[in-house]
Amino acid sequence: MYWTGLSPDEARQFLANKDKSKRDKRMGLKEAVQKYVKDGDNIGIGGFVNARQPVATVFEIARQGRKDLTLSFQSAGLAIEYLAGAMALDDSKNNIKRLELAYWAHEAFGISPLFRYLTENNKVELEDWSNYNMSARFKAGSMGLPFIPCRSPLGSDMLKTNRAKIIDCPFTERPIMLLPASHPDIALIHVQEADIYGNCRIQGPLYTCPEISMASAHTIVTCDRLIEHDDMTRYPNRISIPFFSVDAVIEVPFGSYPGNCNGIHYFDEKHIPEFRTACEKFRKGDPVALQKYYDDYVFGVENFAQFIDKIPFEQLQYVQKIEPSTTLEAAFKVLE
Amino acid sequence: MYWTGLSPDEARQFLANKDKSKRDKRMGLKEAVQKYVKDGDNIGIGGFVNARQPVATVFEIARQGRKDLTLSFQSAGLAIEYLAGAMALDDSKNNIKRLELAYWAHEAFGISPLFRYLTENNKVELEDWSNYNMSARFKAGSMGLPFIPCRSPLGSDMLKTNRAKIIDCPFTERPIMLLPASHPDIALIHVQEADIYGNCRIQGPLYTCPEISMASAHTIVTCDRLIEHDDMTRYPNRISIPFFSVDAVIEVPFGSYPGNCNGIHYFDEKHIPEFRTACEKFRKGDPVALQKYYDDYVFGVENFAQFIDKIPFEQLQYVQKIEPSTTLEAAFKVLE
Amino acid sequence: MTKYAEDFTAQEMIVVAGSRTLVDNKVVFAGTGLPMVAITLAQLTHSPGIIPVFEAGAVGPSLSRGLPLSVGDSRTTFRANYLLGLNSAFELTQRGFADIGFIGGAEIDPYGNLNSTMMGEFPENYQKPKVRLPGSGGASDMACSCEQTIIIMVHEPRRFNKKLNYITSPGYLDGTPNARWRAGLAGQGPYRVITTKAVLGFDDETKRMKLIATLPGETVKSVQDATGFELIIPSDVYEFEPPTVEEIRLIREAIDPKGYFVRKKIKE
Amino acid sequence: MTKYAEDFTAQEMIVVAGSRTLVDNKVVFAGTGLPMVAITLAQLTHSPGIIPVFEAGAVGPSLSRGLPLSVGDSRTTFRANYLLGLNSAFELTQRGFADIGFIGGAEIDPYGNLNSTMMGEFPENYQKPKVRLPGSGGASDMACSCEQTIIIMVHEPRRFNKKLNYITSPGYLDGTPNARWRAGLAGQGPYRVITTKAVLGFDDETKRMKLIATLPGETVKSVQDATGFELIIPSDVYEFEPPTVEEIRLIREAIDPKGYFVRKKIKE
Repeated sequence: MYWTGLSPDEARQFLANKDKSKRDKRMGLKEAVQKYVKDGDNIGIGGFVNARQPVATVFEIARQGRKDLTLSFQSAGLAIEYLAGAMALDDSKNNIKRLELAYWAHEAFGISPLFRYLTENNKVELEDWSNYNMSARFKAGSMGLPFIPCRSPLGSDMLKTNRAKIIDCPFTERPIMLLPASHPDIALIHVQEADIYGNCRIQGPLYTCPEISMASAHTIVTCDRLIEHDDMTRYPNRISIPFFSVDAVIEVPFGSYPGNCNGIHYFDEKHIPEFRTACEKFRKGDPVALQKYYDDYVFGVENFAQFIDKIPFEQLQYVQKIEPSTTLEAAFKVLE
Repeated sequence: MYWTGLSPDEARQFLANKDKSKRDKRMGLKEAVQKYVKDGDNIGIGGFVNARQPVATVFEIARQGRKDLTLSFQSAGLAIEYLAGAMALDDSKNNIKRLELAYWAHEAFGISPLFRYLTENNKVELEDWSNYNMSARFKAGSMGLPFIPCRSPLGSDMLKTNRAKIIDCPFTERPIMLLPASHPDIALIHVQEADIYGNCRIQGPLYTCPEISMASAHTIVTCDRLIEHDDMTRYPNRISIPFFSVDAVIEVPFGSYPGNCNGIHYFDEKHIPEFRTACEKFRKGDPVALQKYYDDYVFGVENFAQFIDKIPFEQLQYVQKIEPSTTLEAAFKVLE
Repeated sequence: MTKYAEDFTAQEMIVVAGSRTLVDNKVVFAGTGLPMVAITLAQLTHSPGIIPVFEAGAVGPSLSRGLPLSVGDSRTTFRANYLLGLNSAFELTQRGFADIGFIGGAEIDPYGNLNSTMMGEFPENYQKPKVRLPGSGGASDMACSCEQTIIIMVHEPRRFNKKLNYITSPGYLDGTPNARWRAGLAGQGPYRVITTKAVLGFDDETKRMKLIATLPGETVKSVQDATGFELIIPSDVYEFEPPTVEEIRLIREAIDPKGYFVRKKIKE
Repeated sequence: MTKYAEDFTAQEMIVVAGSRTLVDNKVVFAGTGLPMVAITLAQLTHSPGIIPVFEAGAVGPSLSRGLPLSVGDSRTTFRANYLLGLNSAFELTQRGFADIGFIGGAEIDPYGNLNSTMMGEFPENYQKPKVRLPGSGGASDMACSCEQTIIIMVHEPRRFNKKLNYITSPGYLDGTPNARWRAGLAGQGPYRVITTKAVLGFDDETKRMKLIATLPGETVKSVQDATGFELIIPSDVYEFEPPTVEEIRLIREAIDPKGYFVRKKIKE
């Protein structure tokens, strides 16, 4: 058995030695990525398909450049498409070595052009799992277990290439899968609200964000809003990730744009196809649109706010206006 | 391997055939106990030690009488002490056959006299586990898994008498415990707020209530307040147990009294010792006080409200006044 | 008298057939795309009590805020009756709370096994597939652990194959008796396959795909011709009742007015 | 100059010693009773940044609403930084988030193994014990999976035994090299034993209990006499600094004024 990221015993050892104190963890996103994302890392990607994905953090990684990455996720879309785009344009600066995944596409917005590009040209190593498998692997990691049992997808071809094992249950004598835990080196999570210590309040589906964070050696949290600690702990039952699982907290409004962020904004149904079309052109042999997209929005800006600046105001207003979920109640901002 | 309650395959089959529709599940507590609690059942006990325990439901069971029960819980106090008291007074009417447990006592209020009475006289069959073990066994049940791995308490004598198995982890090659799932026949849960369909909003520690409910074949929920369904679904992230896991919903104010119910009332530090002292006298050979307690409060009343009626108003006011947790926000009552 | 629609697309027909296959008050775990549309149509017509479950975490939401573009988006969460995450959704399914799983696939075999992973030789070309598909997502989990599954497919010969390139979502596996049970699976397996040409089921004994009804404009022959393996054709195959005017109106005006899932051209 | 208290009980001394053993900014998983008092005292004196965890689910609450009478009661939840249930508390401990577990026990052996289950012959009389104790609760999980444990005990010969009636909470097991690792355990094991007479630790090599400091009024001999097995007595045993006036005041006036845990008579 080989482990990607940390082995269960390494992950335990790492955490045992870690400072878990409640301290101000605010820093710039640039600094956070410099400090916590290394070449060769296994990166756990938060969010689900194009919702609440860590887009801003991926933009920063693409700007800084990281190599030999393993990406671990259940279903992802934009965040990894953006990393794949950076790799497609210059794989000496950014490159993904390996994928542990269940799904890479964009649902209503179509399949992923760059996933096809990377795989059909054998540019990444693949390990396929189901959504539940990847979620449960992070969960096993977050629980401090080396593996977790699972009933699906027994009978599928996934088991022929991934690291799951089938045993006879010692209690029922029926076959059952054991999934090895996943302990990424770094978790990238975007949430609606966090406090300066790293406590996160997620609204809407949690996806697998708490498990990914608690399974990983480090976690970078970006949030749409930094809120007062007192406001956070007024509702302890609503805290989704506890502070001691988080290393860096960065307030990045619209940090999962152009995806959906529950209670903040819906998908940008104009911008996503714009990006996806550029990716599709690249797959078909024409890199110009993709290069221009990155020059305009990723490499040509210093930070995510400058990218958001380039989106027409009306378009930003619109995605907020059509957001169907309960709008977050106003919260006090942390004073600088 | 033998199973108490349902085996994993039986539990799956039972649930597959069950009506999961969203329907009004209000009924009387008497009717609910008649319908769902049978002789020979394995009963999953909600709450933790003396907090949010299903006291009202246990009173009703004691009045109706049930035999050959298996009780499954992590740490419990009042609810099972009340059942044990009914058994101590007349074991032809109520009796507990078996305990799968981690702890039975009352923390600051002292040890359990009747647990000592039952065990030291060999009146119940014992299976000891840790708190995490019992919680994880319910969790395995709620997840539809036949077992769940666990790292504790490896090395303890508990493993010599309970049904856990130790295997070498097929990934790390280190020893690990496998805990068999628990699927009680019936879960008894008390919560602060529920709606008529059975959705529950728990404030404060969830203990293992969601897992016990979802692992069990049936669930009886008592709640301090029945609230409007619209009020419940306004905050979907706060729903702790979904309606389709619940069979009966009964509004029983003070349903976990004299224990603590987060946000509603604290412990009654007068009434608990009164009951416990009667139990201790019984253990030492004098059944008079215990018989009187039951005649006054359990057998001598028709329902839980009549028991609460016998507690001085000031005492009830006091336990509400000293409750330290955030008071629940006012919610609309369901119209009759 | 029921008024039937005179003009409808193959995708619309699929949605109508999918909707009519659903039964009221059941818990239906919804895959992305057409299943979401079919569930909404069923709720708006014959089965208001259907309880949708979405893998990203939402259980029993009201789908009144517009058609979700993703099974994890905000439109799946309005007035949900439970809302945690992927683990909770799949755990409750593994436990047995999901009566029906409603999924799609790119390729299917006679035993209802599905491929949504890759085209090309497996395992030889797994790391460099001819065509790489998005991957399992939650479909394989639903196919394994929902009590029954309903599959929605485009009906073309190259998608109905004797042998799949890759088994992503287990159906009846090799069709031998109790194959699913012996594999360790919990759910019963595929109940219906709804395609652009037919409604299909599975033979109780052999677990092979059988024709149940032909969709409007199709015949037993046209269905068999579009299928890359031999179907069981029972004597009681019937013609499926065409979509009603109201069903088509609901799809076009109320459920998917922008045509995100329904009017999309069927992809090659 | 520090003013020392002139009058204090053995239980108060235990609490003070327990408090002083804690280090600031650590995550401390608190068992019921004296550990809760000691943590609060540490927070009010030298270590305001201690992060308490309670097994019923509360992580990092403020303990300003009164001494909890139970590790699951409302007083453990005020302004908590995470609040789910038992599984989550033990999972994060198993993962490695809990630096210290702070537990009690009824009986201890030279290797720091604890019994809180039963007195009598095991396994012969397991189903009819001489004395039945409350059971493990979460103590055995804490002893296994917290990175280190601190044990609080009443110091009496019958509680310090060569061989336990029953091992509930593993310490260093049989004391052989890497016994815990070989058993599959994650945490390092017992760090200190705080008793009514002494502060004890464990020899790095043999894992046997050693005396570190005698509490006020005790001597090496009085501690050894109250111990049912031979202690390792290093040359650097020292006298523990007595409780200060302020520590005793805090315990009596601020933390446990009703004497729920601290002034209780030590039970026979």
